[in-house]
Formats: sequence, C-alpha cells, structure tokens
Amino acid sequence: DKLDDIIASGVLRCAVVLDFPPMGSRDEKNQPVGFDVDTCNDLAKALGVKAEIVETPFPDRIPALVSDRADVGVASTSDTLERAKTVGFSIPYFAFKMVILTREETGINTYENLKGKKTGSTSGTFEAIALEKDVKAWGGGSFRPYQTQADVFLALSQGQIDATVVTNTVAHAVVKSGKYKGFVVKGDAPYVTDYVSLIGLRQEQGLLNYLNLFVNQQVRTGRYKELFEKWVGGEAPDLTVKGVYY
Amino acid sequence: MIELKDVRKSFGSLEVLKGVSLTVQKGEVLSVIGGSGSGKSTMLMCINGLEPIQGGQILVDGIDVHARGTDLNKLRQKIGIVFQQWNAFPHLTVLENVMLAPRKVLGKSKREAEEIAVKQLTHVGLGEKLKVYPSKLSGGQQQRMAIARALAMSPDYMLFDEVTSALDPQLVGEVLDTLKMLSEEGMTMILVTHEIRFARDVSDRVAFFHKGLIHEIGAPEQVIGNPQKPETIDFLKSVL
Amino acid sequence: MIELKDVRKSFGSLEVLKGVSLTVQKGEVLSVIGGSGSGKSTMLMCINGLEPIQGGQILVDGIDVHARGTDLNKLRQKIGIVFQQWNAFPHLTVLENVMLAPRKVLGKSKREAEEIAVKQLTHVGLGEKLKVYPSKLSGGQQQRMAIARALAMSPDYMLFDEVTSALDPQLVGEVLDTLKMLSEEGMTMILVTHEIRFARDVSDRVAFFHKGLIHEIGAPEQVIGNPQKPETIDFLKSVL
Amino acid sequence: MLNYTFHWRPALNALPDMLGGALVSLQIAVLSMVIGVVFAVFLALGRQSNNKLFYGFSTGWVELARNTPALFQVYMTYFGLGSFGIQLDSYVALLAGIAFNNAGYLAETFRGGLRAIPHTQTRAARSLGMSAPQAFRLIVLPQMFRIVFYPMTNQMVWALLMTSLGVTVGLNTDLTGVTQDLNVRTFRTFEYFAIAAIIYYLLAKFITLSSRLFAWRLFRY
Amino acid sequence: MFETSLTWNDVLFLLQGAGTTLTITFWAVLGGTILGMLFGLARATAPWWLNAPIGFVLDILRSVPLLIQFVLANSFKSILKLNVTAFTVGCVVLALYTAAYCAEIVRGGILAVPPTTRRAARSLGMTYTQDLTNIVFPIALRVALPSWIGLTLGVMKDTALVLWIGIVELLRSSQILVTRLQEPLFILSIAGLIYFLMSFPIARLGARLEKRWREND
Ligand SMILES: Nc1ncnc2c1ncn2[C@@H]1O[C@H](COP(=O)(O)OP(=O)(O)OP(=O)(O)O)[C@@H](O)[C@H]1O
Ligand SMILES: Nc1ncnc2c1ncn2[C@@H]1O[C@H](COP(=O)(O)OP(=O)(O)OP(=O)(O)O)[C@@H](O)[C@H]1O
Ligand SMILES: [Mg+2]
Ligand SMILES: [Mg+2]
Repeated sequence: DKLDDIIASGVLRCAVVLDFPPMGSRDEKNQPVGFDVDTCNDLAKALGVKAEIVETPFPDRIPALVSDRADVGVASTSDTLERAKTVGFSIPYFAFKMVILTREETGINTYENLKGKKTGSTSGTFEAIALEKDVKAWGGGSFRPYQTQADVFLALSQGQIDATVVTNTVAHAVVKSGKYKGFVVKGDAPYVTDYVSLIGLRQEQGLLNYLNLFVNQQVRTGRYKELFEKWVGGEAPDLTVKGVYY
Repeated sequence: MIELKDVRKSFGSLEVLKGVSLTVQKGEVLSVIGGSGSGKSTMLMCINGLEPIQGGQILVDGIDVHARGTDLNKLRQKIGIVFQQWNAFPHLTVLENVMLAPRKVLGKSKREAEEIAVKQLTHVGLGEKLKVYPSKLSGGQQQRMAIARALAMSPDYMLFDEVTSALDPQLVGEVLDTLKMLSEEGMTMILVTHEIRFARDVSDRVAFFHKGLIHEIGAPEQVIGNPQKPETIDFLKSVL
Repeated sequence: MIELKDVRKSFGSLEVLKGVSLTVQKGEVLSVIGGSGSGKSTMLMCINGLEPIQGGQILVDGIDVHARGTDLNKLRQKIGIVFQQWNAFPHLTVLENVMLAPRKVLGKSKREAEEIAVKQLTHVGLGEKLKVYPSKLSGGQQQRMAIARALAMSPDYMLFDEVTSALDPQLVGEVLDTLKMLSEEGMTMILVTHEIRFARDVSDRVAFFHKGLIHEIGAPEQVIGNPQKPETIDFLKSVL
Repeated sequence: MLNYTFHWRPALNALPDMLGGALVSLQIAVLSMVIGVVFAVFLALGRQSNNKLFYGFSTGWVELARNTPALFQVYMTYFGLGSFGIQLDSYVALLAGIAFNNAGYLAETFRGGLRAIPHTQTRAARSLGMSAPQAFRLIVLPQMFRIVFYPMTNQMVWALLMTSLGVTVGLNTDLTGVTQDLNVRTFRTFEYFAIAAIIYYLLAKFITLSSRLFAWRLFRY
Repeated sequence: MFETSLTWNDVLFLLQGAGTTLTITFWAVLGGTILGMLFGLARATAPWWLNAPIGFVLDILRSVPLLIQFVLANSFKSILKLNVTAFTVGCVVLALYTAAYCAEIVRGGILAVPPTTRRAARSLGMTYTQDLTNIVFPIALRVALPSWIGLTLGVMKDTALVLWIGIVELLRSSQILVTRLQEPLFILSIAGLIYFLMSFPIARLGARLEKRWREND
C-alpha cells in the first residue's frame, strides 16, 4: 500500500501551502519554510525517508493528493464532512481561531460590522466557506474567493475588499511583518475552532493510521509545543474536543 | 464650364501632368485619348479634387477646385465620375448603391432618394435589377449602375475614365450606348477612352494626351481623321 | 505508338469521353482542336494515367495504361506532359525544377541531373535563368521551363495541353517556336491547342473534338482547310 | 484497477448553478467583444496614422496585448491597476482584460481587412461628394466587416475561453468560478470540470453556429 | 527615489521560471507540431470516416478552455493512477492543444497547393510520397509558417496556465515573489517584460521570414 510505497521509494512528498505564513512560506532564497514544512520533515524522519515539498495553492491541496502529485497533505486542511467523502483525515495536528483582518480606516470592529461590506478570503478554506455562507445570509455586501492567501492580502491592501477572516496565526504574522501598512486585527469571528488535519487518500488506512500515531507522538514528545513556539509563539492550542472521542 | 490652366501634377518626383490647359464648355463632349500612363486618369482625378495639384489652376463654374476654402464635397456633387472598375459598392444592392449618396450627401428622404434611384436605373436600363447585389451583375451592368449612381446626384458634368476597358468585348456596346444617350441629352462630359471610333462618333472635340501634355486638340474629324503630329499618328496606328 | 480504343471516361454522371479511338505513330505530330469542355484535357490525362477510365483501352508502346499491374510511375517517364498553367514548382529555382525528377525518379546523381537540366534549359532558351525562381519568369518562360522539365526525363512522347492559352499575346510566339523546334527534331507529340494556324503549320494530322468524340481527323489541309462536318465548320469559324 | 468512484449524482445536481455561470461567461464574452471591436477600429486606424502619439499608443497596445499571456493581462487589470488605486470589480477587471486582449488582436485583423479593400472604393465614395468619415463609415467599414467576420468569430470563441481566467481574480459567478467553488467544497475535481468542459464546448459551438447564421443573414452579397 | 527589495537572487528565480516556460513551450510545440502534421495530413487527404472523428476531437480541444483541460487531465491522470509528473501532464495537454491548431494550419497549407502543381509532379513519374515530400510539403510550409509561428507564440503565452496544476513557471514565480515582497506592479511588470522579450523577437523573425518568402514567389 501507500505506506510501503513511500518507504520503498525513499521519498515522502508533502503537499504544503507556501503563502500561508507562519505555516508555510518562502525565505529570502525562495526556499520553503514554516510549521508545516517542519512537520513534514519530522514525518519523513520518522518514516526514515527524504522529504520533498510540493507547493500547492489552497484550492489545489486535495487535487494534488488525489492526482498523486503528493503522498500526504501537510497543508492546514480543515476536516469537513463534505471533504471526508473524498479524502481521508488524520486526527487534528493544529487548530486555528478565526479573526477579522481589516485596514484601520474601514471602521470595522466586530464580525457584525462585516454586514454589507466587501469581503474576501482564500477560496476553499474553512473560513471562506463559513464567511461566504454568512454574507449570503446577510444579503448585500460581497464575497470574493481568491486563489491564494497572498492575493487576499493584496486585494485587502489595495482596497478591492475591506476585510477578510483569517486564522489568528496568519493574521498576527502578517501584521507583525509590517509589509502591509494599516492592517489591523479586529476581534474574533464567531466560528467553531477550525481543527486541521493531515490528509491522505481515503482508502489508505495504513497510512492514515500511521499519521494518527505520528500526530499523537508529536504532542506527546513536546515537539508540537516546540514547533509552535518557534513559528507562532505563545500558548499552543489544545487539540482535543471536549465530550467526545475522536 | 471646366477650365484647366497650366495644371502641373507630380507623384513624388514623377511629373505626370506637365502644364495642361483645357476648356470644356457647358453641353460639350470632350474625348481624351492617349497612351497608357500619359496622365489621363490623373487629370480627371485632379478636376474633382481627388488628387491635389502642384501648379496651375482648375476652375469649375468659376470655382477654384484647389483653393483653400473650397468645399470639395459640395463641388463633387456637381461632377459625376465613373472609373474603369471597382465602382460598385459590393455590400449594397443596386438600388442602395444609387440611393446612398442622395440620402447621405444631399440629405434626401428615403422615399425621394428611392424615386431618384429608380428613375436613373431605369434610364440606364437596369430597372429590373433593383434588389440585386452588384456581384450578380455583368461588368457592363455594373458600369451602367455606376453611371446611374453618378447621375443620381444630378451633376452638371460627368467624367468617364475608360469605363469600357475592363469589360468583355460583348459588353462594351451596352455601356457605349448609355454614354451616347447621355451625350444626346446634352450632358457635359469628359470621356477618357480607348474606343477611338466611338470617340469620333460622339464627341464635339478630341484631345490627344502624350506624356502629361495635350499634343493635339480639335474636332474629331481633324484629330482622329487627319492627325498632324507624329505621336498622334503613331498612337492611332497602334489602336485602330 | 499511342493507341486509344473506344475510350470512355465519366466524372460522376457526366460522360466526358464517349468512345474515343485514336492512333498516334512514332514521330507523328497530332494536333487536337475543339471547343471548351469537349474533353481534350481529360483525354491527355487519361493517356498518362492521371485519370482512370471507365471503358475501352489505352496502349502506350503496347502497354495497357489502365491495366492493374502497370507501373504508372515508370510509364509516365516515357510521356512528358505540359499543362496550361500552374506548372512551375514555386519553391524551387528554374534549375532545381528541372533537376528534381531526374534525381528523384530516375535516380541520377546531382551532377548528371544538373547536366541534363542545363542542357534542356539551354535548348529552350533559358540558359540564363538557371538560378531564378519561377515567380520571376514571364508566363512564356515558365511554359518553356515546364517543357524543359518534361524533356529532362527523355520522354518518347510529349503531350501539350493548350500551353499558350494562358499567355499574353506577345509571349505566345516564343513558346510556339519551342514546340516547332521539338516537332522538327522528330518528337512524337499530341498538341491540344487553340492556335489553329499553328496547328496547320506544324502537325501531320489534326483531330477535331466535339462533345467527347472525334468528329473529324485527317491531314491539316483537309480538317482545317476543307472541313466536312457542320460542327467543325462552326468551330473553325468562331476561332479563326 | 480504478479505485476512484465517480460521484456523478451530486455533480449533476449542481448543473443549474453551472448553467447560470455559463450565462455569465457568455455575457462577459459578448460584452468584451463589443468593447473590443470599438477599440480595435480605432487602434487599426492608429496603426496607419501619421500622428506619432496615436501611432505609438496603438502600437504599444497591440504589441502588449499580443505578446503577453491573457492571464497576465487579466491579473494586471485587477492587481496591477489596483496598486494605482484603480479598483475594478472582479467582473469588470476580467471584462476589461479580455476586451483589452480582443482589441489588440482584432486591431491587426481589421488592419488586414482595411488593406484588402481597394482604395478605389473610397475614391468612388468621395467622388460622390461623401466626406472622408462618411466614406469610411458607409463604404469601407461595412466591407471590412465582411472580410473580418470569420476571424472575429474565432476571437469571440477565444474570448469565451478567456473568461475562465476570471477565477484568478476572485470571480466566482462565471462558469469556471462556479465550478471551482464546487470543486474546493467537495474536491470532486474531475466530475465538475468534465461537466464544465462540455458546457464550454457547447457554448463555443453555439457561438460558431449562430455567427454563421448571422453572417448568412447579413452578407447577402 | 525608487526602492525595491528585489534581489538578484529573485531575478534569477524569475529567469528560472522563464526557463520553465520555454521548456514547456519547446516540448509542447515539438509534440504538437509532429502530431499536428499527422492530423493535418489526415484532415487534408483522409476519407470522411477518418477525417470526421479526427476533426471532431480536435474541435473539442479548441473549444474548451485550456485551464479546464489542464485541471481535467491532471485529475484524470490521478484517477488512472498514472505515475507521471504534473510537468509531463502540462506538456502533453499543451502539445495536444497545439496539435489541434497545428492540424488546421497544416491542412490549410496542403490544400493551398494547387492540384495542377501536384498533377505536374505526378506526370513526371513521381510517386505519391515523392510528390508529398518534394512538392506538397515545401510549398505548404511557406503557406503555413507564419501561422505556425503565431501558434508557437500563442502556446508560449498559454503556458502561463500550467501554474494551475502546480508548475512554477514565469507567471507563478512572479506571484511567489509578489507574495514575499509585496510589490505587485513592479514584479508583474518585469514578468510582462520577460514575456515580451521572449515573444517579440520570434514574432519579428516570423514577419521577416514571411516577407522574404513572399519576395521569392
Ligand atoms: N497614386 C499614384 N502614385 C504614384 N504614381 C502614380 C499614381 N497614380 C498614377 N501614377 C503614375 O502616373 C502616371 C500617369 O498615370 P495615369 O493613371 O494618369 O495614366 P493614364 O493615362 O490614365 O493611363 P491608362 O491609360 O493606363 O489608365 C503613370 O506613370 C502612373 O504610374
Ligand atoms: N476533375 C473533374 N471533375 C468533374 N468534372 C470534370 C473534371 N475535370 C473536367 N471535368 C469536366 O469534364 C468536361 C471536359 O473537360 P476538359 O477539361 O477535358 O475539357 P477541354 O476540352 O480540355 O476544355 P478546355 O478547352 O476548356 O480546356 C468539362 O465539362 C469539365 O467540366
Ligand atoms: Mg487611366
Ligand atoms: Mg483543357
């Protein structure tokens, strides 16, 4: 099966999104870095093979997997039931809170303020799906899906949109980078926590089992905390859900 | 009256008209004959201002064609011209071809323009072909349509530039008949032609063009029947 | 010897040759005259197998052209043919035009082929034009080149299909001179032509074609000078 | 061997949405052609103009449109203009990008078409007393349109195909946008895109056939 | 006055992307031309029962957006579990797309050779193949070359779409730099300039060649 194939080929190909700092991005030498990149390296080490990063834009994560361009997706993939019809999810390896990112002068302070405004997000992400649903329900205002996170920020900075909902990690990283003048984080979006998982092909139970154990080990050994400290900083979020077994 | 006074015309460094003087009276039919490239077509083009001139003067009813203030579009309404070929507007029916200028230039109503067009087309014998596109006409019919189109502007003068030379021999006759009819109706005409016999029959005067100059001009019996200059004699020998 | 025996040929439902019988001896020059569409070109095309026939038989030196086993490519080397127009290969120089077939078909070396080509081109008076592309030649020169190209295969028979009819009048002469030269050299030729006078001068026999049949055949003095059938008389009247 | 199961039923359920998207695509294609044709006429004139500025502007436009990818042009009208503070809506940006591209290509087509019309036609028109603009509008343009009609039909099909680029600038109402939205939600790439491909094909055929009909009605001569 | 954080390293990165663009263009045009010649020959000479289906398939390739074709081919490949890279998929799809257009160009070129010229060749005793290789193809080439160059340029520009299946070519590398450096206009302009520099000379060359040939015949 796939697990054997990976071990036999000696290479682990990870689909990673590289315009999603701090999870994945490129350094000055245009080399991939980030939490997801390190996680992939850890996984490869555990398997005893070499890691290869396959860059995939957000909408392309699962197609990349299904089309066999990558073996696993280490790409902050939200574990929706709709998608689980097509791919297999491991237990969550990270969790996001959603916040509102806007420019200073828009006067947006809360999620409620987004009503009637021009909004946008990265096509196919957890927050995009949630936000678009709300925008539709509100009526008025607009929602634009972009193909990459970078395009969303570009659109926000140019005023094509007034606000976006993004993960707290990304929001803080981008504000901290200072590359976009006037970006501010304004409050939480009232969504449930966005648990993200490693993904593999739905039928590759052997591999998925291995991924589950790998995530478990990352937390157990403290490597999860270590990486979180390195790339995000602060308190690492709890990866368990109260009141139910995974 | 059309008057040319020492008209000079060049294309770049090539001098095509080298001082042409000529007067055509109202009601007169002047035929212009001469070898290829002698400048006949160019002269016609200068008369209605389609080509600028470099020297001399052209007066039509006393109006200086090439003066700065002259309204050429208006002037051209007085002067109908029919060319050797490519006369028809292929995208319009015969009727529309003839109606177009009266409507757009003279500002006539659609009904008026149609009336004029039908009249002129019937006049040249195309009364049956109103709704047909030019591509469906023979060359001779196309030329007659072009004549009707020019006539529809009620011009005072008509210029014809070898209107039969691109036609099959059997079609030449019908166009010449139309020209003859016009001349009999008293239209003032300048007729550039290679049909020497026809020129002799129909014109009041004949001018022989050679290398940008009028070499001989006079009554047809004289210029064609009894030419004086060696160039004229040579030319007539070659075409008769 | 070329023999046609009751040859029938149709394009779809249109019968173009309706039973043509004909014999051309070695060294003979046969002219074929007749109205447009009477099937003259088609007959030539059938003789060298460019068109299949539906009935009868064509023998060239005793070989049945349309028999199953006949190697047409080989047979065609014996029979040179020159068409009315579009003969030249536009992408090759005059020399290359003539060299191509000897090299590719006869498998001659480049040097040999060039020798042959230069000889034949000089023969037809194009010795100066070797490196020129056909587009730079006049129509008459193109036709002479096509003749040289056919001759370069050392054919036993030459078929000419109205080789002058697409030419300007002043170019016809040079091509006819070349044909005449060939006939004087004893080449066996079938000559489809509209040049009646020339046909009379140069041929041993003349055949008059009408609606897919040979109506009259015989010495030129007879067929052209003293035709018997009304169709022949009509035709000759229209072209002379 | 195939351990992929096609989920056609949910995909077909989305058909109404996709057909709605197809309508938007068609709309953009038509509008972009209308705008493109108008600009192309001016560009074609500019390419023959003696006015340096007009000539330079037209040539620049034409060369840029023809020598860079359409995707690049669309991206530029959205994010490129955006950095000048000119904010076009995704729809407008895509429309502008395609119209820009159409105009560039059509200008060259038109230029060829203009050259194919003998200038004796203009002369005949002028000799009837028509002004230069009248002669151009009434005599030259109509004839040019017949010559360029077939290339224009092709460009129209290309315009339709180019609408698929809208998805890169956040458009989610056209056919590709709708398809991509469905795709990221369910990750049933093949099913949705296969349906989209069929719809595009039918649209392209629709354009070709209807323009043929149109030409038949229009060019009776 | 003008400041940029674009380094030489980044410019190199862009040029690398341009290299990928050229590589894909090369394979696509090569494959597309070979296939296109076969299809074109078939379209010009084959009987209708072969001609019609070929024409139909090629027509589809011309009537579906390339973007959709890329995505479809890529996902279809994975459904079939073919072990090929996205790069190969990109090249193959583009090559087929190129072939679809090339076939029409070749067909047009072949049909532009007057039948009388071909007849002249056959009457000299040349075989069908000799006629094709020595007469038809060289003449058709002159007719087809300008369009073929236009096609090549078109394909080069269409390679931009392979970024959709995750190949980092010129446009994608410029997007990556935009992500990092946040100077969209500047970086995109450079990318545009590179595209222009790659295609403009070829376009000019094509125009020159066409003119030269026209003078010859
Ligand atoms: N637009 C032009 N540009 C440059 N030269 C021209 C132009 N029109 C005509 N000429 C040249 O001017 C000369 C006179 O041409 P024109 O057409 O007036 O002769 P023509 O007497 O009408 O001859 P033809 O009997 O052949 O019509 C010729 O040498 C011609 O080549
Ligand atoms: N390939 C073809 N397909 C169908 N009909 C043809 C074909 N070639 C010739 N024909 C028809 O066959 C008849 C004879 O044609 P052919 O060319 O042999 O006449 P011709 O005597 O050579 O006339 P011309 O003097 O005009 O050359 C004509 O009616 C022509 O239309
Ligand atoms: Mg003239
Ligand atoms: Mg014939």
